[in-house]
Amino acid sequence: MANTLTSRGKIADHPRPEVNYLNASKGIWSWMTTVDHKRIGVMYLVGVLTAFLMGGIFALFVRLSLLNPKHMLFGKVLMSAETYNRVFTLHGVIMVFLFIIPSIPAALGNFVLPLMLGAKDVAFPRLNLASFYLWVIGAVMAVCGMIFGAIDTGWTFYTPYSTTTSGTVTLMVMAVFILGFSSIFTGINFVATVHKLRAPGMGWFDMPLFVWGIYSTAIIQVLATPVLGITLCLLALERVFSIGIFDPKLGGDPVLFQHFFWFYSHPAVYIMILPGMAIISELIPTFSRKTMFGYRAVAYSSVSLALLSFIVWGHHMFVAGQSQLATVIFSALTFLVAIPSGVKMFNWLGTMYKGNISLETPMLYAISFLLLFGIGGLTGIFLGTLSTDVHLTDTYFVVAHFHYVMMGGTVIAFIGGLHYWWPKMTGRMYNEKFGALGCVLVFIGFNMTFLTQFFLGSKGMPRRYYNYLDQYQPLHAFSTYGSWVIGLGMMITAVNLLASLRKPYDAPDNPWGGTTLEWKTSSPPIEHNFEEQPVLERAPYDYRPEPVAH
Amino acid sequence: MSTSTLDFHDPHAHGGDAHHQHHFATMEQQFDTSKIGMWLFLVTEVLLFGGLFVGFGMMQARYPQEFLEAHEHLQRPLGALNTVVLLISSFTMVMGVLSAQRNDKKKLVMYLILTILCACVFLCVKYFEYSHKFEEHLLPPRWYQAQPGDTVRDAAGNVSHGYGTFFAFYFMMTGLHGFHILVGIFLLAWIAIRANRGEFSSKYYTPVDLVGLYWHLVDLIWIYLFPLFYLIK
Amino acid sequence: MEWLRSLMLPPQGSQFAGEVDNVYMGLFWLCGVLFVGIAAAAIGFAWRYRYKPGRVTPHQTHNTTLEIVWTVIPLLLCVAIFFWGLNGWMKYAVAPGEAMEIQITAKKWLWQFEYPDGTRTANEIHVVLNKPVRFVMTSEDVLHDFFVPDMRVKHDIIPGRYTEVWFTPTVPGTHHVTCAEYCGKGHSDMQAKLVVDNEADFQKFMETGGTEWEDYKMKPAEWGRIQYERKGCSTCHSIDGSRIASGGPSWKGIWGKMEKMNDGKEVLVDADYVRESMMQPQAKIVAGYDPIMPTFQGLLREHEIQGLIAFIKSLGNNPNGGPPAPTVLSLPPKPAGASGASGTTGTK
Amino acid sequence: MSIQEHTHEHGGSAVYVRTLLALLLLTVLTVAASYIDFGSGNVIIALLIASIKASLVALFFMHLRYEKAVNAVIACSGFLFLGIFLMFCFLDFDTRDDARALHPQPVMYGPAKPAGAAAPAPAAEAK
Ligand code: HEA
Ligand code: HEA
Ligand code: HEC
Ligand code: CUA
Ligand SMILES: [Cu+2]
Repeated sequence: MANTLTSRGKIADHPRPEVNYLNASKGIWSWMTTVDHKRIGVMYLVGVLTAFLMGGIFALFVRLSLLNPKHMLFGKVLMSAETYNRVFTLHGVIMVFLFIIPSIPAALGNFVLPLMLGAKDVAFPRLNLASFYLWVIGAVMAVCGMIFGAIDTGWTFYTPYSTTTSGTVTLMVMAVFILGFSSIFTGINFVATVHKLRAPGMGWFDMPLFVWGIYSTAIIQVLATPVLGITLCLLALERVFSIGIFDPKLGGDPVLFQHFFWFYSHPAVYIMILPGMAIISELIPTFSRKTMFGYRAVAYSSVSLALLSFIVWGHHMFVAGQSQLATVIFSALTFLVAIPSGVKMFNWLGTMYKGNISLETPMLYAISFLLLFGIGGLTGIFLGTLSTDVHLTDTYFVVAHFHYVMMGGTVIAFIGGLHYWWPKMTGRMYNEKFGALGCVLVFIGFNMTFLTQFFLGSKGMPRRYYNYLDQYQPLHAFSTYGSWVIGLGMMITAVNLLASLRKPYDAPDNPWGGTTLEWKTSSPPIEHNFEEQPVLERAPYDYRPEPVAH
Repeated sequence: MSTSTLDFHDPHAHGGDAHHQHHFATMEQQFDTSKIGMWLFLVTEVLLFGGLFVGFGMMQARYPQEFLEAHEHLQRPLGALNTVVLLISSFTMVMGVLSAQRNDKKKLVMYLILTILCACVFLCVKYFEYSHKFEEHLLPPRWYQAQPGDTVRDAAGNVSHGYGTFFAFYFMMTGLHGFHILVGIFLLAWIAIRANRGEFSSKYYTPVDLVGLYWHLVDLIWIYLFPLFYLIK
Repeated sequence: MEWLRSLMLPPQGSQFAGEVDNVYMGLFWLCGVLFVGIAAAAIGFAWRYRYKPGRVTPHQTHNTTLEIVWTVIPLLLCVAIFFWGLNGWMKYAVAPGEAMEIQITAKKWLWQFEYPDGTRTANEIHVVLNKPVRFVMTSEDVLHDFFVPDMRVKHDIIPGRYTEVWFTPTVPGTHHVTCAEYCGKGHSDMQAKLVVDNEADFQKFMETGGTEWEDYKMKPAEWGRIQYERKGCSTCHSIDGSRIASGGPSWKGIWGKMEKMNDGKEVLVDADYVRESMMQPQAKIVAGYDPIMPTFQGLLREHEIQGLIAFIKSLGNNPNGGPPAPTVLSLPPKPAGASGASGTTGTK
Repeated sequence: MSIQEHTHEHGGSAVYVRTLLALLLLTVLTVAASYIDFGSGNVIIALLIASIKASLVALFFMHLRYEKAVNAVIACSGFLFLGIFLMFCFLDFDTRDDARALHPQPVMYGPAKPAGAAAPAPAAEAK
């Protein structure tokens, strides 16, 4: 294996223990009943990646259908308008609720967070397992919902369409309700863990920034997700019993639904991005071999993003019929979230400045993130600005914006983090060249797919459109070609990672020279994480050659 | 509820230290952690109910007259009775926790049973209230039957949807609350059985404490539901 | 920079467009500069400080001045952007009192417009150049959204409520209206034409329902073909025999046919039946279709109805001829050219 | 209110009894107040009393008064964010104006009116 490790990290500092968390006990049952956060993390990882694959396939179909305005493929109509509506809805629902919200916290966070804190496990291991099973139940219900008729409401479930359309809306909504509780349990667990299970000597400002990010995320999960739960309950009741809260025919107010929905779903976009930012805050100092610039500022900005995210939801409703005063206030508040995001951006760049930067796969992802999230975030400003949003809302501009932040931000960070912790999780190194190739292809394909969509949108192409005017065809076609490049890149990445699993353990304990506690244990870690309780001696990201008294 | 059921049950263990989980350094840390977890859970409950309160508020602002007239159909004395019952049950609950802290098994079991009894009384009263509503067709908009006193009508004499909306919220909010009471009864019974087996002591009584917190929250929510539905003009 | 603007934004059709475009382009440049800065730094640092074994990095934990700078400057920028956007939006928010008011009723998947004098059209509106126009909108079923890209206006249409939108058209010609809030199967077919006329053309339109008709040179079937598109029949009925998803039967070849209804009866497709289909579409439902066709009662003028009937007949390929379509369109001043049903299809 | 140091025990039966009495008293008060008409004051009084009662329960029965501060912070944050939710929803609701208010005649599709000026007489249709 030609792995050129450019790190200063000590390779294979001590002999690899025979027994690790993967082989400590055997059999499916030992996995299904495990309360080990590492195993739960791995199971979550398998789950969310499957969901990602499913959502990705739906996305490729969306794009394929839009290849030309007649939806022709080899002389046949690929799908009807109804099918198209179902496909993009399922794409959105799966990507948001099954994949991206649990992705980083529940998969990587579960695995890494207790290790980073020097803890033996999360605060409530059984609750952790329960959260995973809720996710599975939610996923199974969602898949059943797809098989028995699917839904065509869009992932936003806007009333009164969602209360009147046919299809398995109630089932889907209940699936999402359950997924919400899965997310709440993860959140409760992480808040309690961070509060009570830090290693001796680890103060709040000695925590790695990943932990800060996940902690902020957990706050949102706890405070916002219950409102999603009650919203979906009301929606289901409305459908089944016509209680008349959202349905204008029964005296309800459809705009109220949007308040309920976005009160959760705007904070939810920070449930998505904060963990992504958290990963980037690990990758950049590690691969720059330089201490994190502005550590405290980044930590505070995570928390302040979490709190600010609760007061801007109305920016999704500028033209939805909320009052004009509310529109103005929400627009003003929206700009506030740009500040902490910018602070992070600049601090990451500050960390790279004068670093000693090696471009291994995770760092390539980190740099992709900086560029793509930069575009995604800055186009968010176009949408937060009142006069431009009126023109841009509900067009492909919005679609492009949120793919840049979700796919270009969170997913890129997630895959970067996956490569970063892969040696720790599996004990194997993947092939560096193919890793880098996958990253570059995804980057190129992504920009092909979604940069074009900004132009489509600002030109006036509405979203969720099956038919479109001929004038948009070239751009749509180009976007579709891009999606194939993404698919190719993702496939290379997936094969590369999976292929590494066939090798014997070959990863050193600390392949990248990281300074946080997870690198202090073996790869893969032993069942109880550490041989002995680690005590924090140095602050994280301290890359000075010799340890200095703390 | 979940935190308590999931993390502390080992029915065969006796005495404090058997409950100590390996990933906590001390029992103290373990206790504090479960407290934090429970409070976080209670916060999610507050927001879950909170959504309904917001919905109620918005609809009340939309249909002030209808809500005013509709609330006259609720029986204020029954609501007040239930408030008193729940307050007393909160008191017996906290006395139960105190008894656990004082190693007084008998009193603990007694207070838990008293609490359950109060909960049952509450549910009985609710049952009578509900059946009255059903008889009078005081139901969500689709099934609501106009009452003689309803003044907000359109030209054709159809009553406003606001009346039904009031009862939609009435049923959803008291229903969700009633569901919590029901869950509470099961939790209390479970705690009472374990207490009877002598599993709790002044060293280890976390489940009692956590179920207590849950129970007080259920009470706390009713404290708001009562004036909102029964009293407000 | 005009080429750049027109690369990204649709043609400007209203007094808002210039304003919105200025903000858009301003943001484009600002964000462009910020992005280029970020990208240059990220890539530049990665290159300039690329890995060298053994190089020791400086221990810079923070720099308070720098951090304050990059917090405060974006904050100021944001405040400026907010007010810039607010400024343009304030005009959009309040319609002037003297605007002409057009009522919009949106429904799945049709636009219906009503002018102050009671004239109604579907899927086509005419407005007057340089005169403000205000739309008061409501929906009969689910949410829709009135979006005119060229005018840079958009607003949701909400059942049970009335929302409004206004603009002053500044460019004559045809503009595109499109539904921008997801409303189901036909969401992307929910299109309309917005024609900006000068005063005289608008008057003619109001009097006759369309300028094409004005010189009475057109054959009824040709006229019917125009109505077919303008009134929105084309969203549901094809004329080439294909079935439009979520729509109605194709009109090709139905004239003179015995059509099977969903109650098992058979009905002859003749002028009466077609007329009934437009006025009371729910009276007889063709077998295999949903009763979703909206009524056009009050939406069609008599000569428009007759044009449509003639057009449907012109599509009939029943060799035995079927019942004849009306041959004479009766209009107040009877012009010479408008007679004789023709078998030719209208010109596109 | 003696706080024993050695165990987790707080409060004590005397405190709890007093709390219960206060709660019952407040219940009587709020019911009584509801029979008197204070105009819009009724709402405020009822919610004020409810909030006092809720605080009593939280502080004494739920031991927040004696607990570590973090639990109180958590508890308060729940109500704080609920407050934010409520506040913005009301902000929207109270300041919305419906275009209908400006245009009191809603348009519905009714029976056909004679169309514009060019309305023709019904044509004779040959069958
Ligand atoms: C990961 C998810 C994520 C993230 C992080 C964001 C981040 C942001 N979003 Fe996005 N957004 C979505 C996911 C996300 N969004 C989704 C899914 C939708 C559509 C939902 C739907 O309708 O289906 C949406 C829609 C959406 C809308 C509604 C559009 C519409 O429908 O009309 C708006 C409007 O304000 C908006 C704004 C913003 C802003 C201001 C940010 C900010 O947080 C961005 C902040 C970052 C930066 C600004 C860049 C870095 C900062 C600097 C370099 C500093 C200097 C900058 C300045 C001085 C400006 N978003
Ligand atoms: C996390 C969120 C997420 C992600 C990642 C994506 C990814 C993609 N999305 Fe999606 N999208 C949404 C969330 C997301 N989307 C949402 C919320 C909507 C709105 C829905 C609505 O309107 O209701 C939407 C809507 C949406 C539309 C608009 C539909 C419309 O309005 O009509 C389009 C159109 O192009 C699109 C395309 C794509 C494409 C091509 C990708 C590609 O990037 C996908 C690439 C992925 C793959 C090809 C899968 C490959 C995976 C593997 C091979 C396994 C990987 C395994 C390992 C790495 C080990 N999406
Ligand atoms: C929203 C969709 C929709 C629109 C718009 C629409 N129709 Fe229809 N139409 C239908 C459907 C569905 C049917 C079949 C069911 C029925 O008979 O009502 C139908 C049936 C008909 C028929 C009977 C066809 C037959 O095969 O017997 C005629 C004639 C007709 N429409 C005329 C029109 C005209 C003229 C217009 C425009 C002015 C129009 N329709 C617009 C949906 C539509
Ligand atoms: Cu109407 Cu979309
Ligand atoms: Cu948002």
